[in-house]
Amino acid sequence: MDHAVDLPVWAAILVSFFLVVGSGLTLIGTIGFSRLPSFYERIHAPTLGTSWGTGGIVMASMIFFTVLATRPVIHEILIGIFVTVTTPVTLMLLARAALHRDRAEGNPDVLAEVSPDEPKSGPALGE
Amino acid sequence: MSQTILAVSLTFAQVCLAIAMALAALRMSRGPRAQDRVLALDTLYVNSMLLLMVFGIRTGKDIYFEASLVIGMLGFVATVALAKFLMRGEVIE
Amino acid sequence: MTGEMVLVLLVCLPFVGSLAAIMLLRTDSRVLAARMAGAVTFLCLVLTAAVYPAVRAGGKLRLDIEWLPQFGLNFTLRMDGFAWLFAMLITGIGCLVVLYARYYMSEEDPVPRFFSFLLAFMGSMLGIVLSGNIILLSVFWELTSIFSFLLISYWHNNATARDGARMALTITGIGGFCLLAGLLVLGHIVGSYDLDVVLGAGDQIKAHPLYLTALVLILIGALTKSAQVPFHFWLPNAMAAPTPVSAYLHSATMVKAGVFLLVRFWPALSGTYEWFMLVGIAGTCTLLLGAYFAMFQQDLKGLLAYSTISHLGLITTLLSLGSPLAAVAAIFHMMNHATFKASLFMAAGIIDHETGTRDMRRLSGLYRYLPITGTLAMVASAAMAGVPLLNGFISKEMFFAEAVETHADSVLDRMLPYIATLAGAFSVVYSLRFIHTVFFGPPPLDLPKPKPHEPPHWMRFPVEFLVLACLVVGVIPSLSIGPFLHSAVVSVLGDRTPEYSLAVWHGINTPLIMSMIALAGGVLLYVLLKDYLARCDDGPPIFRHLAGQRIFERVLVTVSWKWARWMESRFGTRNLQPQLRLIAAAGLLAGVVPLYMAGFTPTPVAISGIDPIFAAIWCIGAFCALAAAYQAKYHRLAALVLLGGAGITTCITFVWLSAPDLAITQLVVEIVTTVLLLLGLRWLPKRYEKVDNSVTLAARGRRFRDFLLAVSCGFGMFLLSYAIMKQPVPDAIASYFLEKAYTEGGGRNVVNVILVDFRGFDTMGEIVVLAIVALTVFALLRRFRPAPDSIEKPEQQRIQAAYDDEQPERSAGDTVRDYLLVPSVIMQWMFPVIVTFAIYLFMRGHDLPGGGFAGGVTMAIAFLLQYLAGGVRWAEDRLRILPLRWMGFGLLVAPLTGMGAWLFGYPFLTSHSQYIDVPFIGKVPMASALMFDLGVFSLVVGATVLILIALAHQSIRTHRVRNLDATKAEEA
Amino acid sequence: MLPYPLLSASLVIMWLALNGFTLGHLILGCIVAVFASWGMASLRPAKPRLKKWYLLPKLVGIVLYDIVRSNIAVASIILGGHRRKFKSGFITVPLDVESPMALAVLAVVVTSTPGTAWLEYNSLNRTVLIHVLDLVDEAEWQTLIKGRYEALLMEIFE
Amino acid sequence: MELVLAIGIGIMTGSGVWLLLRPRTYQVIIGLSLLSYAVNLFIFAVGGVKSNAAPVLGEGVDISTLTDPVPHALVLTAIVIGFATTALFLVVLLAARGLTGTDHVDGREQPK
Amino acid sequence: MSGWQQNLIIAPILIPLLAGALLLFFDERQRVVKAMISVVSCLALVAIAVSLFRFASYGPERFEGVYLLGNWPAPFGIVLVVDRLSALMLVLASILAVPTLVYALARWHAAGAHFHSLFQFLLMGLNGAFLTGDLFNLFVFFEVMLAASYGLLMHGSGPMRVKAGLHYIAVNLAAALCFLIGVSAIYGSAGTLNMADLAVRIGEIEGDRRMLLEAGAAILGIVFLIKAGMWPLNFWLPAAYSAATAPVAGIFAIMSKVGIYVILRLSLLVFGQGESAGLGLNVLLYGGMATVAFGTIGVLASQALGRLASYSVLVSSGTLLAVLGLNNGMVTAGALFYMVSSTLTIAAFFLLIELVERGQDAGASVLAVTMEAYGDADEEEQEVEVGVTMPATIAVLGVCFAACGILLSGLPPLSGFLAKFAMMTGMIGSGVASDAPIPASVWWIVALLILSGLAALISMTRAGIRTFWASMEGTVPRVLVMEMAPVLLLIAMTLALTVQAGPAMRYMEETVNGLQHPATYIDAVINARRVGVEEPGGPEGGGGI
Ligand code: NA
Ligand code: NA
Repeated sequence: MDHAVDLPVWAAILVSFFLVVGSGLTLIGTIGFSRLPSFYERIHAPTLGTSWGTGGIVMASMIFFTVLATRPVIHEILIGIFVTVTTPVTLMLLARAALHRDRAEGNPDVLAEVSPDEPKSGPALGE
Repeated sequence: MSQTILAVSLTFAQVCLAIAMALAALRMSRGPRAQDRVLALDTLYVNSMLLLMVFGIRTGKDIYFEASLVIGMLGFVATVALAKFLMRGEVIE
Repeated sequence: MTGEMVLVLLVCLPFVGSLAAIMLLRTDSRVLAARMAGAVTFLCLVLTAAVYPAVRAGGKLRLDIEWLPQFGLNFTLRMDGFAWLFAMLITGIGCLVVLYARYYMSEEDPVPRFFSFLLAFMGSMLGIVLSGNIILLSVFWELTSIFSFLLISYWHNNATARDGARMALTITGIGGFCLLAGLLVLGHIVGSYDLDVVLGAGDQIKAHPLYLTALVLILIGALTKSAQVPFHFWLPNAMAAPTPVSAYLHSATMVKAGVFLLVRFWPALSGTYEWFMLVGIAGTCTLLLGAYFAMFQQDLKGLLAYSTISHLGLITTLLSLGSPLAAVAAIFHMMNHATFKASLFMAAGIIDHETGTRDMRRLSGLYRYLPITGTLAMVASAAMAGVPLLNGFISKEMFFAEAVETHADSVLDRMLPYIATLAGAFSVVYSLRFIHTVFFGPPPLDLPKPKPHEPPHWMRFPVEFLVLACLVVGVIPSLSIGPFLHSAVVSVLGDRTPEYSLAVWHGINTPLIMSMIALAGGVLLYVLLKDYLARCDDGPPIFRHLAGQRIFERVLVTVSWKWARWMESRFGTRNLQPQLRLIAAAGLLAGVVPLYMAGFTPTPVAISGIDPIFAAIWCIGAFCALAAAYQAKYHRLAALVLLGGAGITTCITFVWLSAPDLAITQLVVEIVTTVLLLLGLRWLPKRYEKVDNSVTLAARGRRFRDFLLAVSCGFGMFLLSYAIMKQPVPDAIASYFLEKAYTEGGGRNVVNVILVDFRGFDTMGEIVVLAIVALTVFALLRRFRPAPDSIEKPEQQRIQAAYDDEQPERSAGDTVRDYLLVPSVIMQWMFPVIVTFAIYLFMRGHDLPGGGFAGGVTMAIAFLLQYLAGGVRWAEDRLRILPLRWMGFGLLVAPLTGMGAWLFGYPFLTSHSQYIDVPFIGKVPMASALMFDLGVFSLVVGATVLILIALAHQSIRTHRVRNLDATKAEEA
Repeated sequence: MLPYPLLSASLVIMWLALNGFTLGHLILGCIVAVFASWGMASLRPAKPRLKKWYLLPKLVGIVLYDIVRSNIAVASIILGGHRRKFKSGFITVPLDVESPMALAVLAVVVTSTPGTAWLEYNSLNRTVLIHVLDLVDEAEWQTLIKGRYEALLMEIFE
Repeated sequence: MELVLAIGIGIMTGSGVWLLLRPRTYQVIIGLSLLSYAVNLFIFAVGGVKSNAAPVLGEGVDISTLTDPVPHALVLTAIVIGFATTALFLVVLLAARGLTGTDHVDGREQPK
Repeated sequence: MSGWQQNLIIAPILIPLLAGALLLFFDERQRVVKAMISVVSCLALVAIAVSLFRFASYGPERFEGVYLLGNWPAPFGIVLVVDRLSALMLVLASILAVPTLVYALARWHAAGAHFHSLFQFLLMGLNGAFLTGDLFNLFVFFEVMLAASYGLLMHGSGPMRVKAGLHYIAVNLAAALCFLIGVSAIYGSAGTLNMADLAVRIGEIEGDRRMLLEAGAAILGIVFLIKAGMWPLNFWLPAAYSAATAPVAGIFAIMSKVGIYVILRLSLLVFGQGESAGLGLNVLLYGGMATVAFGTIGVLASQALGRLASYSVLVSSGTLLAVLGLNNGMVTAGALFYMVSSTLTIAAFFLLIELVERGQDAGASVLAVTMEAYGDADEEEQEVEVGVTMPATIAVLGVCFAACGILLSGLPPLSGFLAKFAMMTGMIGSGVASDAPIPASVWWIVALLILSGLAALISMTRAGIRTFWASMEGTVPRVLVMEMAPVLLLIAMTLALTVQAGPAMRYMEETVNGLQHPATYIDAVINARRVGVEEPGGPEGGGGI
C-alpha cells in the first residue's frame, strides 16, 4: 500500500466507494445466481456484476490511477465497454440454448408457444 | 489516512469477489444443468477479471491491466462456444 | 608366393568363389558353376599341398592382420602340421565332393547356389583350422553353422529339410555361443586370444578357478558340433541334405570341427580329472549309443549318420584319455573315418540316385546291377567295421590298445575295454547290414526307379579314389600317411610326442584279441538280428519312442514360443493404463527415493504469511480440479467447464505472483483449448451414467489403487514444490538477465527478452513444435472417419431442422439463423477490435507483458470468432486465411532473422537492438528480436487457425460423405 | 481506403487509450486501424446507416440510468429473499426494427439491464421472447421496450 | 503463499494423475490438462514466488527485488508446447475413436 | 577455426528447419519438388555431419566445438557443443536419414500429407538434442523430435497406427511432464540450466538443495529411460514401432538411442561422481538387464516381423543400458560401437520387413497401401507405380534378411558380433591376465547377451523360413530398386563397420575418454569466447572441445 500514501483522502474515499459498490453488487449478483430457483431467473443475477459491478470497479481503477499518475488513465473504460458488449452475446446464446433443451425435454415451465424445439423422437439430451 | 481507507475497502472488495467466485464455482460443479455451469464459468471469468483489477489497485501497477482486458475482451469466446455447443451440438458448423 | 599369402588365399578363395557362383544368375549354368567350384577347390588343394615343406616337422606359418586390436581380436592365420593335415582333408575331399555333386545334382536344382554355399562352407572350415586367434576361430565356427544350415536346407521345399536345418543351426548355434563364452573366459584367464599364447598357457589355465567354467563352455561347443550325446540328434535329421553335402559335412568337415577343436585345445585343457570325466562320459556314451542306434536304422544315410556319431564318440573317447598315444590315435582315426565315411555316403548317394530310395527294407540284391559300386562299398564298409588291411583297422587297434591302458582309476576307465569291444561288435553289425541288405539277397521288387545301373564314371571316381586311399593307408600306413600324421602329431603334442608305430601287425596282443572278439561277435549278432532288422521300424527298440528330435522340438516350441508368449503377456502389456500407472509410479519413486536415501526432513510448515484471498482463490481452484476429476467420466461438459475454473485460478496465480506475461498467455490458450475440446466433444460417444454403472469388485480394487497412486503423486508434488520454494533462491543466472535485458537486449520486459533473445533458440524450437503439431493434425484429419454413431448430425440440429422443415413458412436453417442473428453482429464487430488488440499485444511485448505468442493466439481467436459466428462456409467465403503460408512465413522469418547476424560476423540469433530517431515520432525501438517475434506471431496464427479449422471442417465434410451415401441409396 | 470511418476512429482511440498518447502511437494507431478496418470490410457486414447518430448519447444516458435503477431493484429482490414475493415470466414483444445492428443494440440494452433477458428472436413474425425477473404487468414491459428503447433506436438507425 | 501454492499444485497433480489413469480418452485429456497446469505452476514456483515484483524494468526499479524471470520464460514455452500437444492428443483420440468406434484408451471396450 | 566452421555447428538444426519451412510453400501435388528439397537437405546434412565428425576427431586442441547462440556467454545463453559423441550421433542420424528418405520416396511419402516437412523436423529435433548443451533446450528439441515422430508414426493413418499413436503420445506426454518437473527442480536447486555449469555447480551444492537436485535428476532420468525403452517403461515401444510405416520405423531406430545418448552424456558429465552416482548406475544395470530379458522374451514371442524388430530395439536398448550401468571405459566404447551397429541393423531390418512381407501376400498388401493412401474420394491421385519384378529379388531379399539375422543375433562375422564381443571382452577383462574375480552382474549380462542373441537366431530362423520358404511359394514381391538400395546401403555400412572395426573402435575409445574427463568439456563451454567481446579477465583461447 506504499504507493497509496500520496493519494488525497477525497480520492481514497471516492475509490473506496466505487470499489465497495462494484464488488458488493457483484457479490449480490452471484448470491442471486446461486439462490434463485430456475435457470431463467438465475440468468438475471450475474448482470449485476457485468453492469454496475464492473462499472464500479472500472471507475475506481480509473480514478485511482488518474490521481496517482496525475494524468488521465482511461484504458479501463475499454474493459467496461467490452464487457457490456460481449456479455449479452453469452447470455442470449445460453438462454436460447436452455430454452431449446427445456422444450426438447418437454419441460412445463417453459413458454412453448413458439416452439422449434420439440423432439420428434429419440431420448432426452444428456445432463 | 487514505491508506487505511483504501486498505479497508480493497480488502472488502477482494473478500466480496472471492466469495462471489466461490459461489460461482459451487454453481459450476452443482449445475444442475449444463447451462448453469456455463453461466457459472462466465460469472467466474468476470469475477476474476474484477479481482485482478482490484489487485492492480492494490499494487498500484497497471501492468496487470492487460490480463483483465484479455478476460473482458476474449473471455466470452469460450462461453459462446459452450453455449453454441449446447444449442447445436456442434461449435462450428 | 610366400606361405603367408597362401594362408590368406586359402581362406579367401572359397568365399570369392562362393560370391562368384551366386552371381551366376542363370540357374541352369550347372556345369559352369561346378567347374568353377572344382577349380577353386582344386587350387586350394594344390596351394595347401605346396606349403607342406613349411609345416613339416613342427614348422609353422603365421600371418597377423589387425582387426579389432583394442580387444585382442586380430585376423591371425596360422598353419601347423595338424592344421595342414586337416586343410588337406577339407580341400581334398572337397574336390571329390564337387566332382561327385556335378553329376549328382539334378537339372531342376539351382546348382550355382549349391556350389556357392558349398564353397563358403569350405572357406569357413578352412578358417577354423587356420585360425591363429581363438575368437577368429569362433567366427569361422559360427560361419560353418550358418552355411551348413543353408546347405542342409538346400531343398527348402521339403519340410524335413527345413526342420533338420533349423535344428542343426539351433543346436550348433547354441554350442557356438557357448564356445564363444568359453573362449572369452579362456582369454580372461590367459590374457590373450592368440592361439599360440593360449596353447602355451596350459598349466595356468588348468590352475585357474575359472578353468571348469571355460572347459564346460568350450566342451558344449565342441560336443554339439561333433554331435555327441546328448546333442547328437541333429545329425540324423540333417540327412535331408543332398548326399554330397552329407558326404562332405558329416565325414570330413562340420562334425570334425568339434573333434578338431578338442585336439586343438588338447594341450591347453586336457589331462585333468574334469576333462577325463566330461569328455570321456560323452565320448563313451556316444560311441556305444551311436553304434547301437546305427544297427537299427532303415535309412541308408541314417545308418551312416549314426555310425558317424559313434565314430566321433570313439575319437572323443580317445581324446578324453589325455595320453599322447591316444591323441595320436584320435588324429589318425579322424583321417581314416573321413575317407571311408565320405566314400560310403557317396556310395549311398549313388544307390539313392539309381534306385530312388534309401530304405533298406526296399533295397535288395543290387550287386547284380551295381557291381563296381557294390565292391567299393564293401571295401569301405570293411574299413568302417575295422577289418584288417584297411585303414579303420589300424586306428581302431590303437583305440583298443589305449582302452586297455589305465589312465585315471575310475569306473569308466575300467569299463572302457568292454565298451570298446561292444561298440566294435556293433560296428561290425551295421557295416555287415549295410552290405548284406543292399547288395545281396533277391532282386528288389518295388524300386521307384526299376532299372538301376552303374553311374557315370566320373561320379564313381571319388568313391574309387577314397577306397583306394583306405586300402593304401591300411596296407602301408607308415609310408603313405606316416610323415604327414607325424608332423600333425608333433604340432599338437610338441615335446610330448610319444613313440608310436603305424604297423599293421603288432603280434598277437590284447587289442588284436579284442578285434577278433568284436568281429566274431558282430557277425554272430548280425545273424541273430537279421530277420528282425529286415522288418523292424526305423530306429532302435525302446529308444525309438524317445526321439531326441521330437523332444527337442517340443522343448523348443514350449520354451521359445509358449513360455515366451506367456511371459510377454505376464511381464508386458498392450494396454495404456498400466503403462501410465507405471510411469506415474516411477516418477513418484524417482522423486521420493533420493530424498529418502539422503534423509530429507521436510521443513516445518509455516501457516503465517498467507494472503487469505490468495488462499481462498486456491480453495476454488483446488475444488474445481477435484470436481473436474470427479465429473470427467459422465459429465464431460461439466469437467470442461470446471477445467476452465482451474485454469482461471492458474491465471490469477500468475498475476498474483508477478507473472503478467504468463497470465495473458495462459488465458488466451485457455480459451482456444476450450473451443478445441468442444470441437472434439462432438465426435465422442454419448455416455449415460445410468447405462454403465455396474462396478465389479476388481474394478473397485483398481480404482482404489489408482486413487492411492494419485494421492501419493499429489502429495509428492506438494512436498517437492514446497521444499523447493522454501529453499533460499540459488545464485541463479537470473540476475544476469535482469541486468542485461535492457542494456544489451534492448527490452524492458525481461521475460520477453529471454524468450526472443537470451533463449530465443528455445522459442524457435517451440514454434517448430507448434508447426509440427498443426501439420500432423491436418494430415490426420484429412483421413478422419467418424465413428458410425457420430456421423449423424447432433440431436439438437436434427430437431431444429425437422421443425424448420415442417413449418410451411420457415425455410431450412431459420432456427440457427435467428439464434445467431444478434450475436453474430456483435461477434463480427469485435473482429477488428480483437485484431487491433492482437497487434497491440505483439508490439508491446518487448517492453511490457505481451509478445508474439499471446498476440498470435489473440489473432487466431479473432478468426475463430468469425467461424463461430457464421460457420465455416460463411467465414471462408469472406476470410481467405492460408494457414500454411502464415506458418511457412513464420518458420522462415524466425531463423532467417537469426541468420542475419552472420552477415555481421556474429553467431546465430545475435540480436541487434537500437533506437532509431524517426522525425516527429521520436525514438523507436528497432530490435531484430522484434523481427524474430514477428516470425513467432505469424507461425502461431497459422498453426492455431490450421488446427481449429481442420477440426471444424469435419462437420461439413461428414455431411457430404453422408449425402454421397444417400444419393447412392437413392440410385439403388 | 477507409470503409468504416467511425470504426477506424474508434480503433485509433482504443490504440491511444492502450498505449498512451504520443505522435508515434497516433501514426501507428492509424496504420493499425486501417488494417483492421480492411479486415472488417472483408467480412462484408450489413453496413449500418446511422441517421441520427447524435441521439446515441441520449440512448446511452437512458440506458445507464435504467441500469442503475434495475441494479437496485434486482439487488433488493435477491437480498430480500423469500420475504418479498416476485413472479418471473416470459413475455413476447413484437418489434418493428429490422436492421441487425439496431436489433443488436436493443439486445445489448435489454440484456445488460438486470431483470430482463433477451431469449429468442423470431425473424418471421419479428417477435422477441424476453424473460423478466419481476413480472408484474406484461403490457408495462412491452411498452417500456417498444416505447423507451425501440423508438429511439428506430430514430437513430432508420 | 508457498504453502498455498504447493497444496494447490499437489491437488491439481493428484486430480490429474487420477484422470490420467482412467480408461476413457476424454478423461485422459482432461487429466493431462490438469497436470500441465500443475507442472506449469511447479516450474513457475521453483524460482521462488514473490508478489508484485514482475520482472519488467522501469525507472528506478531495484533489480534485486524482482522475481526470477527464467522460470517465467520456461513456463511460457511449456504452455505453448502443452497447448500443441493437447491439440494433437485430442485429434488423435478423435481419430482413434473414429477408427475403432470406442473412446476407450485401448481401442476396445473390454481389455482382455 | 574460422567463423564458417563455427557456424557449421548450427547447420544440422537450421538446414532441416529451413527445408521443412520451405516445403510448406509447395502443394502436396508438387511431389517432385518436395522430394528434391528433402533429399538435398538430407545430403547436405550428411556432408555437414561428416565434416563436423572430422573436426571433432581432430580433438579439442584444433577445433573449438562450442557455439554461443545469440553471442551470450555460456551459463546464460544456450550453447551448442560438438564433441566426438555428438558428432558421432549426428553422423549416425544423417546417415540413417538418407536411405530411409529414399525408401520413402518410392511410395510411402505419398501416403499422407506433409511427410517431408515432418521428416525434416524430426531430423532437426534429433540433431538439436544431440547438439545442445542446455537442459531446457534439450526439452525443446525432445519435443520437436517427439512431435514430429507423432506425425510420422501416424503417417498413412489406419487403426493400428492411430491406436499405437494414441498410446505413444499419452506416454510421451506424461514423460514430457516429468521432464519439465525434473528440469525445473534442477533449476530451482542449482540455479542453472547449462549442463557444463551444472557440472561445476553440483560440487558446491549441499544439504537439502542437493537432495532436491538429485530428486530432480532422478525424475529426469525416468524420462530418458522411458525414451530409451527400459522395462517396465517400454510397452509402448513395440506397438509404436511395429505400427509405423517402414521408412518411419527405420528412422525411429535412432530415436530410442537419443535417451541413451542423454543418459551417457549427463551421467558422465554431471553425475559422474558423487553419492547419487551409484544408485543411478544400479538402475541402469538392473533395468537394462530386465529390458534385455523382456526384449528377448518378446523376440521369441513375436510372430509378426515388425514386432520382432521392435523387440530387437528393446534388446539393443537394454544391452546399452546395462552395459552403461557397469561404468567401465572399454565396455562403454564397445557399447558405442554396438549402438552404431544395432541402429543401422534395425533400420535396415525395418525397411526390409515391408519388402519381405509384401511378398507374402503381394496383391493384397499393395492394394492395402494404395487404399490407405488414396482411399479418400477428394484426394484422388494417380495409381502408385508398383515395382517391377527385379531379377534375383528373392535372392537379394534373402541375403539381406540373413544379414539382418546375423547382425541381430550377434553371429560372426558382422559388426553385431564384433560389438557384442567387444563389450563382453571389456566386461570380462580379457586382454589383460588377471585373477580378479568377475562380478556376478557381468556374468548375468554375458548370459543375457548370449541368450538374447540365441533368441534372435531362433526367431529369425523361424521367421525367415516361414516367409521365404514356407509362404513365398512362387510369388515374387515386386520391389523397386529404390527400395532395395537403401537396405543394401545400410547393410553395406555395417559391413564397412565390420571391416574398419579397428579404426571405428579407436574413435569410440577416444569418445569415451573424452566423456570420462568432463573437465575439457566444461572448460570449453564456460570459457567459450564471444564474438567481438573482449573479456580481459577471461582466459585467452581456453580449451575447446
Ligand atoms: Na463477457
Ligand atoms: Na439483463
